[in-house]
Amino acid sequence: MPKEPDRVVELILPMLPDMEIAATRTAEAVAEMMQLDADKTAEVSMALIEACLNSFEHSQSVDRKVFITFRVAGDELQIILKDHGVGFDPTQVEAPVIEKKLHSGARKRGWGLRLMESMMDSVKFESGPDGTTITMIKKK
Amino acid sequence: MPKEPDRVVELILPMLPDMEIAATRTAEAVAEMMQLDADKTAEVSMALIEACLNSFEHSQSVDRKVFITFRVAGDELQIILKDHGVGFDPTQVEAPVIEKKLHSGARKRGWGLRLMESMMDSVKFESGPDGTTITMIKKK
Amino acid sequence: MSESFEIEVKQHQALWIFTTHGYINNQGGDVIKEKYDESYNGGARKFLLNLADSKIINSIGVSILIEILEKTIEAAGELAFCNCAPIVEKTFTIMGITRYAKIYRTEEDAVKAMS
Amino acid sequence: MSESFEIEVKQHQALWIFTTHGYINNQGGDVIKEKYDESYNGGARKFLLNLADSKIINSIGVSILIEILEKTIEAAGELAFCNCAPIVEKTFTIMGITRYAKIYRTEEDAVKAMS
Ligand SMILES: Nc1ncnc2c1ncn2[C@@H]1O[C@H](COP(=O)(O)OP(=O)(O)O)[C@@H](O)[C@H]1O
Ligand SMILES: Nc1ncnc2c1ncn2[C@@H]1O[C@H](COP(=O)(O)OP(=O)(O)O)[C@@H](O)[C@H]1O
Repeated sequence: MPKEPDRVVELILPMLPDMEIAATRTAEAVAEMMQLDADKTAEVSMALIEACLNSFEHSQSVDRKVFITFRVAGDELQIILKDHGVGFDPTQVEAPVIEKKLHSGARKRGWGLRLMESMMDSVKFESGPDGTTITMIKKK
Repeated sequence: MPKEPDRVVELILPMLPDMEIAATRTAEAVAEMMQLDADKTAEVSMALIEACLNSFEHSQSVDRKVFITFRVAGDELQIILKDHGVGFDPTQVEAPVIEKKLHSGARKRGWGLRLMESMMDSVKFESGPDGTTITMIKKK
Repeated sequence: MSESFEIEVKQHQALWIFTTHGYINNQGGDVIKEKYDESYNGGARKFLLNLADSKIINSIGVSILIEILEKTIEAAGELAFCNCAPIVEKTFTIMGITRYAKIYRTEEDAVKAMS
Repeated sequence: MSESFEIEVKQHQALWIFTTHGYINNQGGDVIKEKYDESYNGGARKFLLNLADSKIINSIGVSILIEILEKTIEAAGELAFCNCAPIVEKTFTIMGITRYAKIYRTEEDAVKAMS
């Protein structure tokens, strides 16, 4: 019997409506494999939805795909999400504040990065002209 | 806005307990994308479970991975499942018959290929020393 | 997913209650906004959203909820939520929405407090 | 998935009713076999499996059901299923199990017919 494989699941999704939900379905299956509790699983799904939507909406990637790797290592779930888009500078993104958003004329959007960071234990962005890679970690 | 991507989802799973369920989760998301009805979606999931289990159990693949491609083309869902295992000759597999199975001492197993063929509109095996590729089609 | 988003509207005295079903994304948010606008234009100023059956949301959908929250606050009205899944409540808390909209555990609690 | 398989056993006169919860794979099948053997060894010969909450099965799990079906037939007993999801009923039909085990729509129908 060959040795046990690494607990790694890879998923490549087309940038199409609702495909972020496909990402959460896979995340849920991986979360069950590591027996992550329901609340933390929902937090992972929320972060993943936001990361996918950002790639779908903003990346301008020509191949129109997101590449997601789920890796279970000990008590940690690591998710790496890549797009081959135009990239962005996360330090230039203004932090959202509800008081400002609640003024008429203000753009209500701009919560994705904040939500990802709040839902996960760590989120790291690497972004440049070849695209964006987000590495997110959730601890059990 | 770049052109719409092909409706193709790719999934790579480790050969680990219950990972066949991760495959069905992704299948369900793709089935929803093409609005496949619930009965047909369940049939696709059943065929996929059997195909995964065969690779897990019989392939002896050293990389311990299955590679699944889901492709929606018009009214068809095409699923290609590959392992890098030892392969087998499907024409040499005996067709299962319940009357024989119900005799004491008889091996009760041996239903996977039959179920896959019954659940899908078409199933094609390509198998050799580099592994097995199964191409399954379900029509809407 | 492709299962469409649905919303039921009912009225309890001056309180308008919207019960949502499904993913609150841009489409789901638009449906809520449309129903909200209808009742707002009819004079409604007190709103309750029962989110029991909306366990998945995204930030685009929630940004539409911020629009209706703003409109309600500007009209000196009141908007609240009930039956939120933990992830939904957590999202509203992170965003600061809970400073401007109450979250009730049950619809009954909300109706009692808001009537 | 990792949520464990569960089974409840109850008795209605000479009929033993097993209600399963979860995926009927090799582990699920083994649990059913164990409970079956216990009641068989206690003299039971009439069995009903209520599969309402087992909407996912695989051929390894079902092959264990064939084992208990064989044992029941050899003892001139009776084994039936009820509340099967369409996919489960379809699987049993493809395999020919339905020629040796009846499928009832509801537990009530089964109990009435088997008592
Ligand atoms: N994958 C990505 N590719 C390119 N730009 C991105 C990406 N993700 C985020 N951005 C940029 O960061 C900004 C902030 O993202 P976010 O906080 O999710 O809010 P929103 O998407 O609502 O604007 C986006 O408006 C976009 O300019
Ligand atoms: N992916 C595979 N790699 C190698 N052998 C396979 C594979 N799939 C099926 N087989 C062979 O075909 C046989 C029949 O498979 P199946 O009908 O699913 O029944 P079972 O798995 O219960 O034996 C297996 O016993 C195995 O020898």
